[in-house]
Amino acid sequence: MTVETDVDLQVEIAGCTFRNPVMTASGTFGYGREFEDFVNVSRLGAVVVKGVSLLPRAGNPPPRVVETPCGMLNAIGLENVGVEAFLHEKLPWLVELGATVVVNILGNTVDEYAQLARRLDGIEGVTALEVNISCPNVKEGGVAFGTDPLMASAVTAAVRRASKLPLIIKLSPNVTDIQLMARSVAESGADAVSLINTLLGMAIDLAGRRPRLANVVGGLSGPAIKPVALRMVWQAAQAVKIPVIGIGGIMTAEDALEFIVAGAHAVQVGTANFVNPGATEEIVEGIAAYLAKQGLKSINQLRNTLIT
Amino acid sequence: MTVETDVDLQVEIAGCTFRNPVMTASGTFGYGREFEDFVNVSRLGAVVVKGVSLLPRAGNPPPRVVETPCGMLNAIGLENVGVEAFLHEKLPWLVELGATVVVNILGNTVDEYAQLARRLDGIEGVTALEVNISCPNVKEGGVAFGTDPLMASAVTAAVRRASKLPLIIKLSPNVTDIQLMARSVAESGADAVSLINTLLGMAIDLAGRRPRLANVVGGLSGPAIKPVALRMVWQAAQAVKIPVIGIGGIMTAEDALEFIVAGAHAVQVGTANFVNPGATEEIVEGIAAYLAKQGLKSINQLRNTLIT
Amino acid sequence: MPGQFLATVEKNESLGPAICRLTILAPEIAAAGQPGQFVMLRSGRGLDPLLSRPFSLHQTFPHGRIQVLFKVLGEGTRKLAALGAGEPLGIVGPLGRGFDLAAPRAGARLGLIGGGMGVAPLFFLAREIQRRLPEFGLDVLLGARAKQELEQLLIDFGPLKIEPRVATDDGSLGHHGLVPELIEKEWGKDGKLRQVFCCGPWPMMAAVAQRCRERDWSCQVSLETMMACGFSACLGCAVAGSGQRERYFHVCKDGPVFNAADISWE
Amino acid sequence: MPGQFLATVEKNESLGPAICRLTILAPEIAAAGQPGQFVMLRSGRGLDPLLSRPFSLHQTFPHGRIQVLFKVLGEGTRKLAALGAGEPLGIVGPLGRGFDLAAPRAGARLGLIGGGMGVAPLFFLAREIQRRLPEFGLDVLLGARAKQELEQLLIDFGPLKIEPRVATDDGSLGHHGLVPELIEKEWGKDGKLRQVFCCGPWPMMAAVAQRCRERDWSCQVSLETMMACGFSACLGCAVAGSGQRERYFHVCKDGPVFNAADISWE
Ligand SMILES: Cc1cc2nc3c(=O)[nH]c(=O)nc-3n(C[C@H](O)[C@H](O)[C@H](O)COP(=O)(O)OP(=O)(O)OC[C@H]3O[C@@H](n4cnc5c(N)ncnc54)[C@H](O)[C@@H]3O)c2cc1C
Ligand SMILES: Cc1cc2nc3c(=O)[nH]c(=O)nc-3n(C[C@H](O)[C@H](O)[C@H](O)COP(=O)(O)OP(=O)(O)OC[C@H]3O[C@@H](n4cnc5c(N)ncnc54)[C@H](O)[C@@H]3O)c2cc1C
Ligand SMILES: Cc1cc2nc3c(=O)[nH]c(=O)nc-3n(C[C@H](O)[C@H](O)[C@H](O)COP(=O)(O)O)c2cc1C
Ligand SMILES: Cc1cc2nc3c(=O)[nH]c(=O)nc-3n(C[C@H](O)[C@H](O)[C@H](O)COP(=O)(O)O)c2cc1C
Ligand code: FES
Ligand code: FES
Repeated sequence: MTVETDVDLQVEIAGCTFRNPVMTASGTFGYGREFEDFVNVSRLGAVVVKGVSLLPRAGNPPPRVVETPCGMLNAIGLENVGVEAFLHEKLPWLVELGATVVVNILGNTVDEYAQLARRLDGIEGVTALEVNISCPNVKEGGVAFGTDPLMASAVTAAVRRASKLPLIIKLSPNVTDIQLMARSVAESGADAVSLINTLLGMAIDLAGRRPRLANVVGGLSGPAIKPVALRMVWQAAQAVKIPVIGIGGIMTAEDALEFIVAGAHAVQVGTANFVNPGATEEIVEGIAAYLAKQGLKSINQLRNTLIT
Repeated sequence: MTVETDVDLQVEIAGCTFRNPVMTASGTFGYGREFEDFVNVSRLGAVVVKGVSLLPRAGNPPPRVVETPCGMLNAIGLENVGVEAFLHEKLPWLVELGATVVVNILGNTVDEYAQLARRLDGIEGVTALEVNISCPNVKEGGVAFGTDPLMASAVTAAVRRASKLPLIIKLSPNVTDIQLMARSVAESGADAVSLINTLLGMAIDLAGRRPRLANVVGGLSGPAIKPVALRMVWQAAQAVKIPVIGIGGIMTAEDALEFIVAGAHAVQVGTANFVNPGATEEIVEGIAAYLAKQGLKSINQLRNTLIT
Repeated sequence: MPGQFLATVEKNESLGPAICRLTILAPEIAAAGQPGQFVMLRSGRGLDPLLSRPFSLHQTFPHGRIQVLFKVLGEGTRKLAALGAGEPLGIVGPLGRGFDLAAPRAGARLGLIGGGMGVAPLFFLAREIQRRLPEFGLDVLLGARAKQELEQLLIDFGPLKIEPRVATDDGSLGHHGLVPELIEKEWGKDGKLRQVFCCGPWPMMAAVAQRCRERDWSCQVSLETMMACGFSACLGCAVAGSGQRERYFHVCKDGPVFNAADISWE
Repeated sequence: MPGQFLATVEKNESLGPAICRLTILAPEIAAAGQPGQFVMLRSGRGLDPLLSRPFSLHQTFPHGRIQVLFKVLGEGTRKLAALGAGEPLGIVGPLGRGFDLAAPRAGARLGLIGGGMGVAPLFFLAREIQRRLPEFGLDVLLGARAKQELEQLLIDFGPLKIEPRVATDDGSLGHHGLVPELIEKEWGKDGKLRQVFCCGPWPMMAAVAQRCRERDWSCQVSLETMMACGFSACLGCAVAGSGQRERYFHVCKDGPVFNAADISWE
């Protein structure tokens, strides 16, 4: 498999040039090395790493995952090694292999986000920040930052002040008005938005009359959510001028191309990595092949071409 | 197939007694007669009919449906015969066959809902009203009533004043806070809530670069949405004291029982009717068999028994 | 009176490129089915794909057998193509309104026109016409991409003593071109009144409908739309009627066979 | 070094009630696989079920074959059970850390204990112990619900000259009761030091771990959890470690084989 070199897959997002529009979705690709045997990370648009927090986190008790029709629920609980271990133990490998690295960050207060952004600012090998705002705001009774336009703005503005890095805000789909959320963070300094994070869901073990996840509720991902993701990406792309990165249920190059037609600059591939560890690279190949077949010179000719 | 008679399947909702907790979901069972050859409608908890409006509606242009992973999108556009034709041409057959009939109503202004409620008040054979508030409010720029707690309250209160019929408000899942919505309509006079209506989604035909639905966006239903539905039903059941009717992706008796364990008084079966026209009656049988096997005397012993 | 069944596959034959012929043991459907009616089929367990798929009755047989002829397009037909003899499959039918064989105009010749998989219901229709309307002359025009797609069907027509005229996109058999062109080529000169029964892709049926309108021939067409249910529960299978705007038919109930004049062909 | 493959089914045998033995042509896994390691398998097309399923290596063979032995429980295993010879299936492996055969304590007898489908990896383990640690004595205890579940395995053990002691829930073979009880019954009196390798349902492994702790025997257990990926990408397969609270292992990477003492058995 070789990427067709006569088509231009490069995309510009937040002032950065990405090799191609295919990124990994945070939390589904570890810190990259987990896919050492499956994927050449330097061939991807970017590796978006598992969300990192200021301090290491142990995550939730098990069970943490359960399968659902054409999807899965997870309640990993944001287990991660913490920003320091990430910088010292995980980042160097990615840099050495030539990966473009986007660091996904998470916090429970506005200040935690700001501290993380400051710590990552200016670090060589970090291309951009992606801010996961689907975390509970402990100062506001645990309501997720990403479900309130004011809280989402506050996080965005704080991270913006703390770092010169290109800033992608990752939106939660568990909201009434995704366009309002996208506009709020765009106005507060986001360079791009990525969406969707997981839909809040639940599964029950009837025999035991217990939730199937120890955390009771979890995040729904996979093909099941693709129609919701596509709708929200399309809506967001109409609402803001900054680039939109599409996420949700992407399994194939066709899926990815649909998001691009709907207005996305790039896409992220999540759950598909579990089912087919080579998915991301196959999707890069598939997109290149599609463009070549359609006689298109650049991926940018396809973006936002939906006829409505 | 015979319903086990030694278990009690009856449920009380809004002062009415329903034979069993299995209802049809509006818009997936026509006006009942469409299932004449498949289901004995008098054996169901209730037949919730296709949503009726004051005047007949032609619905949206095609394509109106498209399949998605473990689900489907529809944009029927609320095609229906109108309330008068419903009363004269559709209701008598249902009454004659001994069905318990719940009439689902829809409007584009608060006043349309109130007029419908008034028209249906006191009609023999109409057991309850279900109010679909996922319709655009034409006086508020087309925002769905069901996505704003104040608009949802206004519809509820108006219908409450217009009719003495038991009142089920059908909630939209396309909201940030389903508990807020459930509380709002409960405080405005709802006797029960049913949820979820469809999730807003979209599908794209890549080859044609067009939406697969003429209406661009549509409602996602089927097993794909079950985890979201189960989560919202559980949350709603914790938020309000009035009964909750669970809807979303129910294909089997097990699915239905999970909703009841999560706190639902009853369930509605939607998309499953298309895949298996005998689904509703099979689910009644399956629930009875399950209770018998578990040595439970009544379905009420199972409700809200989730151990969290 | 559609019944709901779990039926059994009796035989599954591969005919040419991605074309399958499925023989199903379904006595009630075999007894009641009419040409132009359809069944909803669903293979096996698992929730993906979720919905059943509509297929015309290709043939009914004595002893409770029916046949469908289909092209493998996506996951639904792929799963059907993988079914082996003896396996169960979900089936609902017979559904819809088939071709109307009541009282053709006296003296008319009956013309069957099929393109692509639209050829599927025509064999059953031809057989029924010969049985019920033996006094009417019958001609058949078939179109396909290439020869292989038609070979089996042409063999099937043999015992009926019908020799269809054929058009192929690649010229590998018969007329090199589109099947509506055969109307001029084959029927253009005899000046006879015809009554046409047509099934195929939308543009082909539109072209046939147009030619029939010009000649004042009656024309019945069998339409395809996306269907979630097949028995008028979902209202998904709308198609715009001619005349008034905002008037929709439902293909599964009002059709799939319509008078071409009732349909908006834009 | 797990590789990602599309492999081919060579043989699919049904052994007893809903138990299948799948022989797969997967040379790299056959060459590298160790007892206690596992593979992720996924059958066919379609998106439901979505995720691959983990299965222990039951055996590896020369010429690039591996075997898995599994019970049909839900849709995933049902689809695997339906695979025919020659069909492709998705496979990732070998994965995880298998049984640790480095340096057993001198003079210890090695004891293998399997219950339910936990018997699957033990044949491969026994074979490797005989090959790599021929100087150690080896005993095997197996538990099952009923006789039929064990028959094939007992035949397989024949050539290794091992005669497993057996317990069945219904008493249809061997001891009428649970397999941990065989520890007292079979090994209770000889006073020998043992090193135990155990695989089975959680309560059974907990009971075995407890007995080993009491006797100061080392005990390795092979754990099962829900797994979305199998190669440490999802972090879904957490299991609580003993000692400190809030310390989780990941079964797919740190295991599936653990020292029983490292696991929190509550
Ligand atoms: C009344 C009727 C009779 C038909 N008779 C035949 C027949 O005899 N032989 C035959 O080969 N085909 C027939 N079709 C078409 C057949 O239903 C589709 O080819 C089939 O549904 C494709 O399913 P799939 O899962 O393989 O493809 P998918 O992957 O689902 O889709 C492939 C394409 O098929 C079409 N399609 C998918 N689902 C449906 C649906 N439920 N209804 C209509 N179109 C759909 C869509 O345009 C889609 O782009 C008939 C359709 C109708 C409505
Ligand atoms: C390391 C490891 C090795 C295994 N080796 C074997 C083996 O050699 N033979 C064998 O028969 N079984 C083995 N299992 C268990 C096997 O993975 C499950 O039986 C199988 O996944 C069930 O899939 P299903 O779709 O048929 O059932 P489902 O309908 O998905 O579920 C049935 C039950 O199986 C369990 N299960 C489902 N999916 C998984 C999963 N991904 N991981 C763990 N448990 C799951 C759940 O408890 C569930 O209640 C092993 C599991 C692990 C983790
Ligand atoms: C197991 C798992 C862990 C995840 N962890 C994170 C995370 O740490 N940070 C984050 O922003 N999103 C996280 N996500 C969300 C994904 O990045 C993605 O937004 C979502 O899964 C939808 O995409 P998909 O359908 O392609 O999986 C996680 C998803 C899964 C399935
Ligand atoms: C084709 C179709 C038409 C529907 N029409 C209506 C309607 O008229 N009124 C309404 O309140 N809900 C309508 N619904 C929503 C269903 O009643 C139900 O809430 C939803 O489909 C989720 O349940 P399910 O996953 O079991 O289908 C419709 C759903 C479908 C699929
Ligand atoms: S297919 Fe459902 S109404 Fe016609
Ligand atoms: S199964 Fe995914 S990390 Fe272990």
